[in-house]
Amino acid sequence: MTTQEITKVTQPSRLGTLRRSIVRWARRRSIWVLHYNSGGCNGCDIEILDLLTPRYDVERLGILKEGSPRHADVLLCTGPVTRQSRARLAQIHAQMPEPKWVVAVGSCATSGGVFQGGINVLGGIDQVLPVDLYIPGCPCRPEAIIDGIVKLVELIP
Amino acid sequence: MRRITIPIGPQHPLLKEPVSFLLDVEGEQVLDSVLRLGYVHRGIERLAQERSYVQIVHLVERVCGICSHVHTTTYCKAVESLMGLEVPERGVYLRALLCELERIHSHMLWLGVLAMNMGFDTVFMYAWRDREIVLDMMEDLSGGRVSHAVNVIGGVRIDLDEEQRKDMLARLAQLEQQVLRAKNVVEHERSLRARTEGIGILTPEQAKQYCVVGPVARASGLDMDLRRDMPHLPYSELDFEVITHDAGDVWARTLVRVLETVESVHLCRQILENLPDGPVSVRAKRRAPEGEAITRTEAPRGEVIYYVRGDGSESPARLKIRTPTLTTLITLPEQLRNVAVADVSVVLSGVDLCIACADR
Amino acid sequence: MAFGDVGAALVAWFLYPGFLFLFACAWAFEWFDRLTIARSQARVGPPWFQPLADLIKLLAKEDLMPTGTKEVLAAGLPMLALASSLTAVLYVPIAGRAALSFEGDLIVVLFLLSLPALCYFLAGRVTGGVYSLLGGNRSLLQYFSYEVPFMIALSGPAILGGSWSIAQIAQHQDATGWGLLVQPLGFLLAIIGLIGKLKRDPLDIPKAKSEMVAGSLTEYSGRKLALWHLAMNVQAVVGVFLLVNAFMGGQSFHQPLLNGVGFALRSLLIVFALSGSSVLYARLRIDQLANLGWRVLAPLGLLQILVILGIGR
Amino acid sequence: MTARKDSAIDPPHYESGAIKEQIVPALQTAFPDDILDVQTMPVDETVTVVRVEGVRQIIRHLVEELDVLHLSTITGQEIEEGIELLYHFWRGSGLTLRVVLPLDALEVATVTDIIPGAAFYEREIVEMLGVTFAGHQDPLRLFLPDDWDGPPPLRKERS
Repeated sequence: MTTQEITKVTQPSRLGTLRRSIVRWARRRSIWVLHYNSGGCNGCDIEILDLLTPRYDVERLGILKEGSPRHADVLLCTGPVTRQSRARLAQIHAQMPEPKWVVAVGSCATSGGVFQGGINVLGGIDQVLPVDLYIPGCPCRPEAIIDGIVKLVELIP
Repeated sequence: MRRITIPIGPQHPLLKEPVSFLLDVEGEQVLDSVLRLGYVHRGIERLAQERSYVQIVHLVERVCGICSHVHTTTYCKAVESLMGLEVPERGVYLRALLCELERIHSHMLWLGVLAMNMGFDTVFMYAWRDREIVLDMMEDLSGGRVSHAVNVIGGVRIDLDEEQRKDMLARLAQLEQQVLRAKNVVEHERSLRARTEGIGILTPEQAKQYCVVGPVARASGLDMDLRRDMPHLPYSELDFEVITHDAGDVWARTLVRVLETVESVHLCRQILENLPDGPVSVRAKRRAPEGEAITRTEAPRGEVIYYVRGDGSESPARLKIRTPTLTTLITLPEQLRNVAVADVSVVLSGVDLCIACADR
Repeated sequence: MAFGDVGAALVAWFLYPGFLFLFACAWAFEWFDRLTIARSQARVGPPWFQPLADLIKLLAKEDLMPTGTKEVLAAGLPMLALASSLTAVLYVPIAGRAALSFEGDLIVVLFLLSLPALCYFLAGRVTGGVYSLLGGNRSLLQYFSYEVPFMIALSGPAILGGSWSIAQIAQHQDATGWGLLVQPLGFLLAIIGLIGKLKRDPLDIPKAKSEMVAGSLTEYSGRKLALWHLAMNVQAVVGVFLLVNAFMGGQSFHQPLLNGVGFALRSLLIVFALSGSSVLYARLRIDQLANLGWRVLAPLGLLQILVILGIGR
Repeated sequence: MTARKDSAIDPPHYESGAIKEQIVPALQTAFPDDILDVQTMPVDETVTVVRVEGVRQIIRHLVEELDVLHLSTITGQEIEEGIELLYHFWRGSGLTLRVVLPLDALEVATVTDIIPGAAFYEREIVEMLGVTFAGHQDPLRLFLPDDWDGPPPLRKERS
């Protein structure tokens, strides 16, 4: 069932809407995250790892950090895409099953940040992938990442 | 037995940053490994040639997110010696204070990542929870949890009033308690020791041959620490010990780093207690004279070197950064030779890889 | 078969000891397990509906497979794993009453419980991929080091109870008190064997996140992954019920409600033991586990058997 | 083995004055014609300018006889006369060997067999400045991306 199938509303039978609302509830309550650093300075990465620790503890929001792209819903990318990690970024995005979202974490991922204009730097995740949500900050605070993911939850169809 | 190559690829739960190891494995033993960097190469040295001295302070702070303050300290020292500036004593003390706080934060972060890669999530959770105390202290001091933007050419832009100093000392006592608890766990926890002892061995001769620096070298018996070997303020006035161990395996590195954290807590206390008063920075000109300068500092992972060559204009003709992780990356094929595949994650996290540092 | 029997069989299959009851138990056990681990790591832990949300989300996700994998086989394996756990539950008495019972059903349940390990290995082979292959090999390597102590540990109560049917063993303990008190060592070995069988934390070598990414399940996604998670959870539930009956005896009260509550408490106690061990220890290496299994656990199991024979009812 | 706090395999730590008083004069007596000049650089660094042909022998001498083992790094930069290489050593204080390669003959002998730690630094200079190190076993690409076809990035654009 890809996103198109789900959002294709044939005729809103009560069973269909009930099923869709349950699926939407489940998708909003269980977000499995895959983190990939496409060349950043690992400031945002340690803040992403910080989300799992007792002070911020995103497991209470149903967010788990997954190892394999096949298991992930949201791709958290940091870093201005360097030319070497561009192909790998696109490949990971392709390996993730639908429905999937891309979140650009940090100023580097949003616009290349302080490395803008570098010869080996593409400048931002949106040069390679369609980005659903930008989280600014260099490095962005864990609270900002949580706020970003919560806002992403409202975007889920 | 069939020989297969296992990619610990750019994207792997074990690695926080993209780097590619190709392990040549036969059965359960790793025979050889090929390293490919370049995934985080942003060309910082070339970018620096197009920016002015003041702009480079922000660029250099983003070489590595974990030890950002050490990079700006070394860079500013190089430019100050190029311009012939003399940083006031209070500024030097505050710089050293943040360097030590960053060492504590980096070592506790590393302890957590090592435990997580060993499947010991509890130590990861507790180590990172205690690390929040250090992050709060750095945030109160400089406004930033991870990158602090404290250094300017000519000194420091923050200052510490009496009440803040008292509060820092109180938090330091609380932090010391947690660090001692972590030390206790590391020294007495059997399953952690069983997974790290005798693995990833680097003999002292190999360490000397590969010019290794930092905790990895100290754990292999090389007694080198720039804070003591290159006497400069404030370390020449503080007393601290350089911890070495001669087993050279991941267990020795764990001990060295944990005991170093305890030393750093004592250092912070001494810095805070006899903090000289006076100005914190000196006004710097925009242009640097012709000439070159090279400075070295002891970062959490070892010796960081900055070489700056000025040509009289507002931006340097050449900026060379040598980070310590490069020296430990060269030794990895040695350490990984005939290690079990299950131990690869312990060896890789034992060397405290900071790929953003290595790639620049 | 009279209409009544078919109805009763359907109810037994779908409702009581069958699907719905087991899913509810799997849901409760997974939530309780994740909550205990989180709370012991000074964290808040997931809300009560988390396992259900994860399951429904996975069911609604796209199902990708690497090109060239045989779709039928890749989908069949989790179903086989789930089916074997579900049939195993029929022989395990829940709160004193077992759906089916015959002499020797302990052996059948042990075999059915180790079928998912074989499916896990085959899943690694089918999906290809370096991590899946390695994860699959690891699960077989690990199988031999925990399975023997597990079987020895479970044969203890059988000898004491004088029969190979779990219902009889549970009945027997009704009279003589819990098997746990008589053979604590056997109970400990059974717990370690169950940890190995469920690939839980100290022994989660096949699906170690930092080495094998996700073991054989690396390439699975969507509905097949949901089936796998369900199969593993149901296997955990059946394993826990088996241990409760083997070591913590039959029903000492007579009203069915009190029996049920007693049974639930005892199984939560075992789940607590499982999640507690996953918090306290770092992951073992495969050779360390093999040493532990053969040099320590198996001899201890034999020792326990000798002790029981010594007591000799 | 518990971590010892004081003594170590090495002498406690190198005396800071060693470079200026003993090592540089020893080099000058051993290689009178190869060492062209001795300068100093800020923050306690002694610089000796060396001829291109003499680099390998001097480094071998430094490592084997004078026990200066720690090669911190090799800095490469482009100046008017060509490419300048700075071999930074450390023993108590800094010692730098400065070598200038003319633009038309960008060739210098490798030192990886004497100091294995120099492998990455030489590979970096091969990539960034286009200098070739004679005898270097695997000058594979280390930092630049696989699809990099442009000129070495740290070279100045010369018309």
